[in-house]
Amino acid sequence: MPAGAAALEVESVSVSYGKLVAVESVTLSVGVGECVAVIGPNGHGKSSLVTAVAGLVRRGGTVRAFGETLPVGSPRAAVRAGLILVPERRHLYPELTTRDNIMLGSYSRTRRLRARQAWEDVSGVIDMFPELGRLLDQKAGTLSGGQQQMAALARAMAAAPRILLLDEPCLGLAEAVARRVYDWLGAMTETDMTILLVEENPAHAILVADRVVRMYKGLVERPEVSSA
Amino acid sequence: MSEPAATDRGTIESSAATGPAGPAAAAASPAGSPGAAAAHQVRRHDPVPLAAAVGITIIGGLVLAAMNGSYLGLTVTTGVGYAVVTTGMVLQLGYSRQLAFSQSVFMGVGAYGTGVLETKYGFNSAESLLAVIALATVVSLLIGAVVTRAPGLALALATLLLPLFIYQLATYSSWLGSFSGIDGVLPFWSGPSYESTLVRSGIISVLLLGLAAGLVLRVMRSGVGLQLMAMSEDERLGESIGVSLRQRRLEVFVLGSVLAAVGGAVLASAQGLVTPDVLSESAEITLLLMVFVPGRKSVAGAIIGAIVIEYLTTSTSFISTNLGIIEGIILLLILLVEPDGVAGAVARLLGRRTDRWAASLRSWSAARFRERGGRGARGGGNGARDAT
Amino acid sequence: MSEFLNLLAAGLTSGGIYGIFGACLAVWFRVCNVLNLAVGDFAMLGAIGTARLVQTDHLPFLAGIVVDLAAVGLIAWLFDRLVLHFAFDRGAGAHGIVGVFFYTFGLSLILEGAARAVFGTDVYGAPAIWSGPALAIADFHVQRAGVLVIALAIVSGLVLWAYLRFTVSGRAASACGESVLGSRIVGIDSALFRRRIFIVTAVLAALFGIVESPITGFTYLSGPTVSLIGVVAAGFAAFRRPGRAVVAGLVIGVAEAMLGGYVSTTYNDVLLYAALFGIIILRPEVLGLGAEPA
Amino acid sequence: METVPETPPEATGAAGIAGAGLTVPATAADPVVLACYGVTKSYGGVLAVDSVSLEVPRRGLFGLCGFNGAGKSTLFNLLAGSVRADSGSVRIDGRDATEWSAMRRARSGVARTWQTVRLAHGRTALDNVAAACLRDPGQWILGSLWRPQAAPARERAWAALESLGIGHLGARPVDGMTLEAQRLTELARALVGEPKVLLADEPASGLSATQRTVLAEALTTISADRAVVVVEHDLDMLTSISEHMWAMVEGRLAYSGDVETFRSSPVYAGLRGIEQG
Repeated sequence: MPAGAAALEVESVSVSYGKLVAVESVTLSVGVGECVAVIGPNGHGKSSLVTAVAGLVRRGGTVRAFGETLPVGSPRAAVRAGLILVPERRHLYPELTTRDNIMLGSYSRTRRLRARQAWEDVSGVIDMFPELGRLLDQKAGTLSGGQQQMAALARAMAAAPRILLLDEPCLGLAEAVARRVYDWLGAMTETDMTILLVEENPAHAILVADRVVRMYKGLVERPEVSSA
Repeated sequence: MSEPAATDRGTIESSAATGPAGPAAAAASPAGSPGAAAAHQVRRHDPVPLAAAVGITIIGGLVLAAMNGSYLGLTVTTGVGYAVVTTGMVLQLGYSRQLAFSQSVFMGVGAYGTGVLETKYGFNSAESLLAVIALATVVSLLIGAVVTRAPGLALALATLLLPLFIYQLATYSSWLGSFSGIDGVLPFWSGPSYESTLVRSGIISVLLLGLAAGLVLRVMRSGVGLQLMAMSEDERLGESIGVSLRQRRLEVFVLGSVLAAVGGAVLASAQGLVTPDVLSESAEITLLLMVFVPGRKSVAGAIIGAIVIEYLTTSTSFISTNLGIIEGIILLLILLVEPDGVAGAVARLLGRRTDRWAASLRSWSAARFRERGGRGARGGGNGARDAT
Repeated sequence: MSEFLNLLAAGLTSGGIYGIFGACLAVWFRVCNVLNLAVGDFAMLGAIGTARLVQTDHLPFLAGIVVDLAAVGLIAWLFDRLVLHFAFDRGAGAHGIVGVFFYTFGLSLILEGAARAVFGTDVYGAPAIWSGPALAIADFHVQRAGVLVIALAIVSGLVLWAYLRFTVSGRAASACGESVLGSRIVGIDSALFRRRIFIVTAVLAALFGIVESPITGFTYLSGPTVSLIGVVAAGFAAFRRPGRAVVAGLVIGVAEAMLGGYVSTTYNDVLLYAALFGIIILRPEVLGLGAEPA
Repeated sequence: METVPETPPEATGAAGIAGAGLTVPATAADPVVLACYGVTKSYGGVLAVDSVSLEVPRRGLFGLCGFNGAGKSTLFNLLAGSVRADSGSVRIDGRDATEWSAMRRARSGVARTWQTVRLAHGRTALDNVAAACLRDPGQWILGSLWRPQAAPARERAWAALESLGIGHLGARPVDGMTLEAQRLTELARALVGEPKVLLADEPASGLSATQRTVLAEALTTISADRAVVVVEHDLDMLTSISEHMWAMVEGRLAYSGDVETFRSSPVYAGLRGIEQG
């Protein structure tokens, strides 16, 4: 689908850990409602790129969401701009219930409310992930990998994002579960949700991405248009 | 975790692609240093522990002889007493990460044990030392059998409570001389004059320290040390590779406690008296600083740290009055700047040099790889069988 | 009967003390998995500081309290900025079980040293907030300060419990302790929670020191003992449940008083430590000590 | 495909738990080395593993697949002993190992790897592997004074690393290594003790396609003289290397048999999500 105005603009962003340069002045832009997949082998800076875009690691360069420049090292600003990361390995709160995990996705909106009100505010996202319905009062730590991934996505949706950053959403998921995640992603791409997807497996990425870029040794290789 | 990949990707992928061609990759790769690995295996006898033991005894003995019974000599001997304790703590807290706060308690067992046995039952210093070691072993086995069942944080808290009531018991009990403690503890080895006694006892103390250091180093560098390394990182991992957590935890606890008791005995005989102070929280605090400031994994650091800190706390009145603030600030600085302590910083500086040394071994070892690496690829275990 | 009632009163008073410090430790541990071993020293600063301001500097009592609490809050803020910030936001320094104990432990050393240098070594007691003779109901006597102690303990325990139980912010605070990254990606500022709650508990502890000091009196060395009492109470409450910590504290206090009254006065707190020791060893999972904090 | 009784062959009269599992026919030539009979484990009311019975012959490569939460990892934990079963029995070499600790099971030849990398940071790959191959793992700590086993252990460790083609990384701290190198190091650590059975939990997760093929080769060679049970979501890889497949669905063993039949089984279709499209 043709990209309208750029929703997410990444300009010469670079990340380095000590001497090691993980991301080397990467520039790419994602149009509103577009889904761009970043592929490439592990350890070539894909994850560093998205975590930097989400403001979790210190970075060089600028990141703009809907034209608004995001300050470096402030995940809160990114969240307020509607930019939500679903990190690799999920990072749920194992000792809290699934309900609380999902509910806290809406923190930036509901921080002042009482827990019950906040839940009523976001409970709608459950419709997207019916299998979570019966697990709401279970501790997130006791969920299986697939269920946790669903919970992580639900938490992200509870934040009412306008830009989704997905880091390896299918890592360690059974194929059919992965397929469900991708069906869901596909549905997302039909909406005006802007998606930046990090995926190690090109075959998966092709399914949903409008555009695929490849990162190698911290650099983005020239974008090639995918068959999708 | 995946980021550092960039550094040695070339190496690993070359080797992975060409499976068994480890040697080629090894010889080719600038970073991979099989030399060091091979060197490890060639050296079947590890000289370091013995060397350390002998070195400490000789140097320490000479230093004390040079001080010839001065007040400084007494301070150093006291420091040596603490050093024996901290050496044990390096194994227990530093290397095995068994965060137990019970050393001051066992220091007390050693000190009070010596005092009671010598003043009330007429033991001589040698007998009382052996008796104290036996006593500490039994007590630490009893306590350890209970506390080492608890996971990390629980163990720390349980042992955090120990000093409290032991201190109370000691101060309440008139048999242990309540607050004034026990006077008239014998020196290890008395001589004609006060000075000579101090020097001779000092030499015995240094000998004990040497033994302690040698023992700890030997254990840390042994196969058991490797097991301790694995379980201190991750206990689930430890048991999955056949480490008996219960056994190792208890052993480490007992070893640390017994060394603490020996240290206590050294203190008692150096000062000639025992006071409840050895049991107080502040004693435990000082011990922890003696270990954490120089670097909690370094035996040498712990020894030097113990002696230096003991010297500082006793020598200058400024430090001894403002001890709290100074200790606190140093502790925080160490924790923030260099968690591995001074030794960690030094090691990092020396690290580069050892790399160069390893590189010089590479070519030689690469040859060694070729003559035996070839069969490696056939079947996981076979290679291992050939190796032995 | 009267003896029993008076023991009960004394027990509830000391129990309130245990409980509140336990609650302070517990709520902060829940947020950042660090034990605040300096909590007792904040109480000490509260008591001694106020006493000095009122008695030697002749400030009005209320002003003295305000100034003192402000100072304590400032110290807490400084410590967070200068130490915790680097350790937990910049990822510098020691972590794991070492971090659990030693940062606040260092702070405690510094505060004691400073207190000794500034206030000397004598015993202080802040003036009583609610002065007057002990309240007597029939032959049941309880000091007014004691009543304040118990009331303050129960109230603050309830407030902390409700905060964690019912508010989004409270859940967010718990989330920080569960997963720092996980909380940051939804816009929860874990550092802010850590700092706020550290300061709040520090001030609360100081206030409690002021209220309590007329009963016991404080020296510059009172801190560690108080902190350990807090650790004990928090220990009975899995280190994460402030409400439970207060309840546990009250129970311990009463049990201790009864032991002291009917069994032996010398070893009653030995018995208390022994009780926690037993629980820690026999049922660590009950205390949520199954695994080390991340 | 024959059913295995819920109770060990010789344990007669024990009440069989409902729902028989399925397994490989163990011949006299290949006696069973590791087996579980009707093991059940539930977490907070959720039945993670539901009376599963299976027998692992002495050599060969066996695939275990299933949805997330089907109970594969829990089953591994039950077999390796890091989790106790609520009911059922585990047997190692025909001996009843139900009550054995993870340590004892490891020492009697059950090795495992985890989904996530578990290595001692700051230490070399060599030391990480060597820790797992002391000739006398239960040595008394002071025994190491006159018999420190480090040197021979490092010899074996180094050979094991060699055999997986990463001997040249032996002297390297594990922290700086690629995920692949770390996984291979863990594999070496699991193998260096000459285990009878290797339980590999998603050994290829996070690896690229080429790296997976390398790992697959390694696993195949390993399974030449021992039993290897692999949990893996990459069904193509798994079916290509395994000679026998187990599939778990909602805590139960839903399929057990050879690979061809598996490819045509409904379970396979379900895992592939074919019915979804």
